[in-house]
Order: sequence, then C-alpha cells, then structure tokens
Amino acid sequence: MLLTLEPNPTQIKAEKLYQQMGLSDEEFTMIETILGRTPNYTETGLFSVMWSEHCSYKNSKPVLKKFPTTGERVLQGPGEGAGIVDIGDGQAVVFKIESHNHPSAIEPYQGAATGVGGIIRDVFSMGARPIALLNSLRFGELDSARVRYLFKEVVAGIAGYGNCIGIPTVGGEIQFDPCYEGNPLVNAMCVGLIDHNDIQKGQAHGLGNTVMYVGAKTGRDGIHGATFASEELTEQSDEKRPAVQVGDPFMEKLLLEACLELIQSNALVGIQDMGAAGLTSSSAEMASKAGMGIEMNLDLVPQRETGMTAYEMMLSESQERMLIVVKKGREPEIARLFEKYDLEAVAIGTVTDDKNLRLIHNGETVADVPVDALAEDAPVYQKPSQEPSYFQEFQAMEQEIPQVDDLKETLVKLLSQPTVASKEWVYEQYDHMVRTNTVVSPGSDAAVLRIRGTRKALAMTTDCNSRYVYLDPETGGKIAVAEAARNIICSGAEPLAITDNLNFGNPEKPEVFWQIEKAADGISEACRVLETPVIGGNVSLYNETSGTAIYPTPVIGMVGLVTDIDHITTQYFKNSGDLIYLVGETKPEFGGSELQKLLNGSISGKAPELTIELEKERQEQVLAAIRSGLVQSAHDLSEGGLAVALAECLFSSDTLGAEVSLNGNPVAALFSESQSRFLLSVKKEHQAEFESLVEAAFIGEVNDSATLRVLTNSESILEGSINELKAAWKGAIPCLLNSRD
Amino acid sequence: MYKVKVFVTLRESVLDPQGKAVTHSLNALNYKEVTDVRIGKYMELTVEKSERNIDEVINEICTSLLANPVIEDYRYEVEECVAQ
Amino acid sequence: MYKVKVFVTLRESVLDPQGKAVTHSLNALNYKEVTDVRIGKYMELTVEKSERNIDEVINEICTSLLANPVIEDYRYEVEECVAQ
Amino acid sequence: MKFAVIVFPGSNCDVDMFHAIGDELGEEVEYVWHDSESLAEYDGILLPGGFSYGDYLRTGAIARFSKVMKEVVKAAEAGKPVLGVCNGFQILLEAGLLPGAMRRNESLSFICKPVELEVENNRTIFTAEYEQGQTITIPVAHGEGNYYCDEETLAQLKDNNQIVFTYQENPNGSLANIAGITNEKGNVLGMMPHPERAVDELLGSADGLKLFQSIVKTWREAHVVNA
Ligand SMILES: Nc1ncnc2c1ncn2[C@@H]1O[C@H](COP(=O)(O)OP(=O)(O)O)[C@@H](O)[C@H]1O
Ligand SMILES: [Mg+2]
Repeated sequence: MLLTLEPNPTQIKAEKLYQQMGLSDEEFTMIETILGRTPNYTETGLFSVMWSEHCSYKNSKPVLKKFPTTGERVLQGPGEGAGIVDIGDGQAVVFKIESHNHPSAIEPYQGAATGVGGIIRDVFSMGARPIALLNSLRFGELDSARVRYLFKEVVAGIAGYGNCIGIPTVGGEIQFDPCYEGNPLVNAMCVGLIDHNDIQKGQAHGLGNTVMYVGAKTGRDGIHGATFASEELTEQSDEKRPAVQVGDPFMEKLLLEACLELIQSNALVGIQDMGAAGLTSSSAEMASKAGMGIEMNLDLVPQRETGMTAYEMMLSESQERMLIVVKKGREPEIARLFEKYDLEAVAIGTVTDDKNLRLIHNGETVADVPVDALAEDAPVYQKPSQEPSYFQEFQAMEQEIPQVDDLKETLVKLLSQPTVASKEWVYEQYDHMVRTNTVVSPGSDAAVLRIRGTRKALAMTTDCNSRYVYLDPETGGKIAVAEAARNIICSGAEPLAITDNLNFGNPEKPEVFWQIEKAADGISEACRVLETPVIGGNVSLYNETSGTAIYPTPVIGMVGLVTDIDHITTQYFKNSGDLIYLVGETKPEFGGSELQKLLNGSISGKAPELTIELEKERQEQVLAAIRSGLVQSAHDLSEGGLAVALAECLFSSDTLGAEVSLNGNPVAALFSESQSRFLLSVKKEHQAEFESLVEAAFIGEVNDSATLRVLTNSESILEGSINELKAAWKGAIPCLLNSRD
Repeated sequence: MYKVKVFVTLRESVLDPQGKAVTHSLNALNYKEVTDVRIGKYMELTVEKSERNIDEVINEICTSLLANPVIEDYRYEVEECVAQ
Repeated sequence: MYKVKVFVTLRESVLDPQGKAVTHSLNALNYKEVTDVRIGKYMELTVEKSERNIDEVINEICTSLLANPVIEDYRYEVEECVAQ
Repeated sequence: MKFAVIVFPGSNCDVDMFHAIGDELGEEVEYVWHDSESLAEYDGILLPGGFSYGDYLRTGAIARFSKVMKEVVKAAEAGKPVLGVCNGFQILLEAGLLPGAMRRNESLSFICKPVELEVENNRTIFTAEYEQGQTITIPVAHGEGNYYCDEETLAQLKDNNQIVFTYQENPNGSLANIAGITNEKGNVLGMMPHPERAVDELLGSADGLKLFQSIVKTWREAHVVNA
C-alpha cells in the first residue's frame, strides 16, 4: 500500500500549496486568523471547497441580493436544497435548476447524467416527490464532429439517468452557437410535489442527535469538483480526471424511495444531499444553519476504496449519498427502513453545541474548524465592473430591415436552423410520460403535468435567448423571464416563480462582471413586475475556453399553476375555420434574431425592446381569455418571429393550413423578433367575446389546405406546403447528425 | 489482415454500478465466493493492412472513440491472420 | 483466489447494431481499414477458493446470469493468484 | 378480480399500472414486493416497466432471480393471466416464460413516443375486446425493445398465433415487427408498448384500457359465471 504523506501546515504555508486548491493569499491569511493557527492539509481542503465560487457564491452574492425572493406563495426561498411555492390545498411545488457544464465538457454522458442525479437529490432532500425534469442546453455548431459527439452524449446521459430513475423529462431548450463550442452548457431542472407538512430542512438540530450517512459508498471520485467548476476550462482540464463521476441512477431510485419513506418518520431531524463538496458542505451547512456543531468519525464512513485519507473522504463528490440527522436512539429503526431498499444507513457522528466541525480519523482529530467560517462567513467580493466597448457600439446601430429575396426559402432555412428546428430527435430519447401525468408533452410552449386527485396542473419551462443577453444584458435578462412567463401563459397557467441558472464567463474580468450585474438587474425587474419571485438557482461562472467567454446565459426555469385542467392549452391550431389573432405590435427588430444570424453568420445591434408592464398586461389578457374558454391554441412568438410561429402551430396535423394577411414591410412582419407577442386561434362563435377581452389583431383563418399562405395587400407573398415546411423543420437535426458520421 | 481485441475497462477509482449490481446478485444467488465483478467492454475489430502502423492506428482509435480516457482505460491484443 | 476474465459476445448470427455503428463512425473518421467491429462485454471476477471446482462455478454463473444463451456466447480465462 | 403489481427494485411504471387498474379499470390491485413468497391470493399478475436492478448487465437479467419470480412461474403454470410490460416483458424473456431475447434498439437510442399497433390476434384473454386487425395507439418507452428469436421459434410463434401485437412502423428493429407475444398456452403476454399509459384521453389515448378489460371479462366468464 502506497502511503502518501500529506504536507504539514508549515509546508502548506511556505510553499503556498493552498493556491493549487484555489485559495488566494488573503483567503489563507483569513483562515489563519479564524483558526488562530495555520490549518493542516485536511482543513485547508475544507476551506478551499467551501470557499469556492460554486459553494460560497463569493463573487455572485452581491448580485444575487438584487433578486426579489419573497411573495405570498413562497414557502421557501433561496438557501435550502430547492425553493418551495404554495399551490393551495396544502400542496406545494418544489423546484430548482443546476448546472453541470464543466464535467459535461470532458465526459458528456456521465457529466450530464450526474447533473440530473444531483438536481433530483436537491428536490427530494426537501421531502418532495420529484415529478418532472427539464433541461437547458447550449452547444457549438453541429458541423463540428466534437460538438456532435458532445450533443449526442449529453442527450443520452440526461436520458440515461432520468429514464432509469423514472422521472419524466418533459421539456427544455437548446441553442447552438459557436461561442459554446469548447464550453457547452448543461443545466438540469427538477420539479417536485409536496404536502406542506412534509417539508424538510437541512438542519442539524438537537445536541447529541445522530448524524447518519446513507447511500452509495465514498470513493475518490470528483475530488475538487466544486473547485473545478469554479475555474476556466483549459488544455489541462482533461487531466483533472477524477473530477468526473459515474452516476448510478438505480442507486438513486432506491435512495429516493427510501428517503420519501423516511420523511414520514418523526425520528428524522434534518436531511441534506451531498452535492458539490460532498460530506464537507452537507455537514458544515446543516450544522451552521442550526447553530450547532458536528463531530464525525471518518473511520465509520462507508468507503468504496481502501486507504482513503480524511482529505479525500471529505472532498469526495461520489454521487447518490445523503446525510441525515436523526433523534438519538432511533438509529436502528432508521437502519431497518433503509435495509428494505438494500441500502445501508450508518451512524458516523453526533450533533454538538460548540459550532465546530470536528473530524476524527484513525483515532486522531484531523480537523476542527468553526462551521460558520466554512458556510456563512465565506468571503464575499465586490468585483470591479466595466461596460464592454461592444455595448455602446451595438446600441448606436440603427434597426435595419435585412434584405430578403425569397420569403418562402428564407422560412424554410429558418425552420432548418438547429436552434429553431424540431427537437424531437432529443425528446424522443427522454421518457416524458412515465408516472402518467404528462398532459402536454415536449413540443408545445411549456410542458403540463396534471396533479392526480385534483383539477390542478403544473406548467413548466426553461428559457433564455442568450443572443439578446449578449447584445444587451439588462434587456436580455428581462426578456428571458418574460419569455418563460409567456410560455407558461400560453399553456393556460399562471406564472408562480422562477429558478435561475446564471451561466457566465470569468467574473474576474470587469466586462463579464458587468454582464452579470446587468442581467441580474433585468431579471429582477421582470420578476418584480411579473410577480414571479426567484426561489432558488445556481451560478456557473468561468465558462470560457482559451480566454473567450460564452454569451452570458442566465437560464430561467419557471413553473406555473393551471387552476383547472380544462384551461390546458397547446400551441397547435385545432380546427379549420378558427380565427387567427396576433397580440402585440411588430417593430423592425432584428438584433440577435435568427434571421440576422442566418444572413450574416453573426449577431449585432440592439436587442428587441421590452416594456415589462405592457408584457404583464398582455399576459393577463391572454390568460383571462384562455380561462374563459375562448382560446383554441396559444403560442408565443420567439426565434424566427411570426412566420416560424405560424408554421409551428400547423405541425401537429397533416391537413390543416392557414391563410393570413399582414401589413407593413413583409420581412419585418414575418421575421422580426419583437417581444410581448402571442399567436392565438379562436372559434368563430367566440369572436365578439374574445375581441372584447383581448387587444388583438385579426390576421387570418385556419383552413384545411395543408398550406401556409401569407398575403400583403391581397397579394400572396409566401406560400408553402405544410409537408415541405415540416420536413425541413423535423429533418434538420437528424440530418446534421447523420449525414456526417 | 488483423484481428484486434480491445478491452475497455472503467478506471480503478471509478464507480462501476453494473459490476456492483452483478456482484450483489451473485452473492444473493449464493455464489458467496465471488467478491468482486468489474464490467467493461470487449470489442473485436477486423482491420485490413494499410501503410500505417497497426499499433498507432489502434491507439488512435481507442483514445478518440472506443474509450474516454477521463474514466476508462483500455488495452488491446493484435493477432495477424490471413484473410479468408 | 482467482481472477476470472469472462468474455460475452453476441452470437455470430445475431446482428450487432452497436458494432455496426462503431464501424460506420470509424470509417467516417477515415479509418477505412477497419472493416468490422463486434462489441461484447468483458468482465473481471474476483473469486475466492471454495470446495467447488472453479470451472463448474464459472460455467454456472455464465449460463445463468452473465450471458443469455439465446443470443450470446461466452468464454473465460481463469488465473490463480495469491491474495494480497 | 384482484391484481398484483410486482415491484422490483428499480421498477418505475408500477405506480402507473396500479392507477390504471385501480382508478381507470376499477378493479382491486395491490403492490407486491419482489421478495414476496406467495401470489396465491391474486387472480392476475402484472410485471410493470422500469429499470429493475438498473437493467445493469442485461435488461431483466437480475430481476428474474427475485424470489417472487418462482411464484410468477407457478401462477403462469396454473393458467393465471400474467402480463409483462416493457421491463416486465424483458424479465419474462429472461425467465424463459416467453421465448426469444431483447437486443438494443437499432437506433441505439431510447425511444419514447406513441406508436400504432395492429392487433394480430384478438382471440386471447388479453385482446378479446379488440377487433381482429384493429389499429390502436399505445406509447413505447424503451432502449432495448428489439425482439429477437431464431427462425424455428418465429415459425412456432406464427403457427400458434402467439404474435399478438405488431408495430405498423417498426420503431426499434424488432424481428417481424413484433411488439407483443404470448406463451403457447396464451396466458402469459409480454409486450414492449405500455397499455397502462393509454388509459385516459387526457394523456392522449385510452386504447390500452381494452386490454385490461379483456383480462377482466375473460376471467369473469371463467370464474364468476360458472361459480
Ligand atoms: N433539451 C430539451 N429537452 C426536452 N424538450 C425540449 C428540449 N429542447 C426543446 N424541447 C422542447 O421543444 C419545444 C420547443 O422548444 P423551444 O423552441 O425552445 O420553444 P420556445 O421557443 O417556445 O421556448 C418545447 O416543448 C421544449 O420543451
Ligand atoms: Mg414558446
């Protein structure tokens, strides 16, 4: 057996070994002050992971403070495993989003799979039954073999984990852009359902209570994963190998069922999953939140490998593990409960009242540090911020209407852009029906799941058009929230709250930090006006390769409440003869649009404008009309504008067609990406009532021509058979994937 | 022509959920003598002779496609044989 | 103690879609010399000595669990080694 | 009629099966844990979908050694209706209650979508309520549904009318478009599509309900009427 000698405190300080763990000189000095001595190797490790951006939010905290986090329905805001929102009848919805970008860049299948596994644990650690998964993905362009590999494997990994554990993956979004080539984004969201009285907290209360470890054994995997997530990807990233773990969805299924049985037991005091920084963060945070301490004997930790050091055990990110605190004396019944699921629950420590995390290994105290210093008192930095020069350049640009010769050809091309094209190839790999509650499957604006035994349903979506955010972070941030809300509204639901995933570049660059601040301002404003508080989220910084940052990508995950399943609405036109209405004005806005990208290969100019109060007013009108039973279909306008939206409304049938008449410049009318617009269809007999409720322009009718026809001044300017449009839209992604390898 | 046998295994320190499940099941079936199972991939490649050195080709293929060095190791055996 | 290596392969007559896909991508990556790939499983078992004959045990395990005789063949190699 | 839904570690369509029987069909149903030692009190045995034991090694390979499988074999021998859906089908194959084996889907990807099936044989206890040749829509959700058997077995399946459902458009490469088969006696059915997911129009189709109704009807005819 090889014995690795750990450096002693003197060496750590003299040789600045802490720097390799991601701690700065000042931070190391702070630690010395806190402890009143130089930390040993294990202790340095504890601080390094807990003070990493991933765990401490040390760079993003000042920004996150801006978010509105409270509301009448909010039962749990940011701070616990996941946020919770009341949905009436003693029920609540629990949800959170989380990134696994860096692991997915080097081992896409397992990186994505364990990302899904992690977010599920966050939700069931609150005591909730996970009912749905969503994701938000960003890749480079599909003409690169590496990107195709990443794309296929990430999708397979998400499917592999979600399908096996039996939680339906019901929605998501994918954008392709060169800026993500070396640094794909993989964000996973989980939604759960809970009864108010089952809500759990990750807190280690009660002096003398027992700390138990449940789930998979600890191995050397993922050591320093949290630190890894807080660094830029470099050529050497491949060598940080142990930072990627292999997921075991089967183990997690057992753990999930066992934990949901456990929360019914009054022996349970607190429960938290072991996510980033594993045993360290779960124990320190549970103790800190309860104002207590924890002492653990690491010899008792179930281990998969031999000869693990305290440092390795504490920093391991082995998956599918939970830490629980149970009432003293009740350990045997807890162990029996887990045994039924073939799992071991092992007592490894006790709750103390000295507010310290004390670790014993081989009979010696190997670490003794204040829990608050690890958890709450991590340093916070106000990073310098500076407006990048590109911003004023873009702002100064005039809105120009691009030159388009063939409108139909352009529509066909837009429909075949992978960002716009059908994502069927992706979501057919996800079991989106298991648990038989999925009323609206992937493909429409938001997914909708019924709540068994009630008339209620939940709508959910993830959204972010990062091109707008890049051009104008504040407006782009607002749009991301507004678009998510629009998707929720179109499904017949009332937006409840959001979770956000702030994917940005290196915050130490003032221009990147400026993007973070501005985007957060935009998100905050939109959330305030739309009354959708931020109940949780995740920050993923350092998304850069070779010094180039990704587009700022603050992904919004939103959940809405359908008060009666009769209100559930999809985007698809239903009947020939229905009237088509457009809500909202169309301005010539092409900055960051799909058309601009298609024609120029790059984006520039101003992002589309958004007046959030106006957005709110329209959303309320549309929802009111839906709830009054006046709306056959509702779709929001996003990438590709009205033309793409019209086509999408027709793709669920082989026979329906539409004829619409538009005013003004045809290119703007068809392809502009002006915000706050909806496309609705209404039965003829509801015309008067609908028009009295909603300010909308009548633009045409659904017919059974299986053709999309657009007229201006009674002249046909675009005519395409649904078959042809659908083939372009459906075939684009499979075709890009298959033709080349 | 070559017959190449490639063995791809998970790195020692990486969790092997399949192997764990099989070990567990064998023990439950009363094969208590089986204390560990690790499961990997076994591939048989038929490769024509080309100008390139066979080891070079196989190593390239293994690192680029057949195994992901982040979590897997590989080894291989080359056997030269006459085409039928 | 024994280290047993078990190779499970699809029967010749059964189409191997995974092998076909890998052959295809290797060819697309310009490894035209690779004409065929078959993909199977490679398992390493650690088995303690017991009263029972090791071959008997392994054959039993293989036919009952590790391979499905309807579509798969198996072979194995036993290596005796001293426990550490 | 009283149904058992067998729960293996890793089963995940057990809840759906339970609701389909209890809520939509309105018959008595209970979960039965994989280590149960008797199925005597149940009239129909349902093996749900999911990933028993993670589907590690091969789908269904480990689950078929569960204690309860001895009882499932007994129930099958006693002529009770035994239905295996998806992973349940895979387990029945591994256990030898049905002939053949499953391979990975030809696309090598998991596939989840509604598919159209043709009822090839409506003279079974599982399909009596369908028309012969009827087209029904039922979702599939699997990574390994690519059915295989040798030619001799296929000929037998055909001769005995054991092929009960076929795909109208083959989603996985399955031999002879096979979506579901019975044993020789006709009381054990394995199928990849999920009838328990097609019992409510709200979720897209209720075509699966007739399958369960067939089981109940034939059972009533044999037990209640004669009694
Ligand atoms: N990664 C994904 N996973 C699951 N479903 C997806 C994914 N990407 C897109 N979808 C589904 O495809 C549909 C269209 O997505 P998108 O074009 O992003 O819609 P929108 O612009 O209305 O937000 C949605 O139903 C969405 O849930
Ligand atoms: Mg939409």
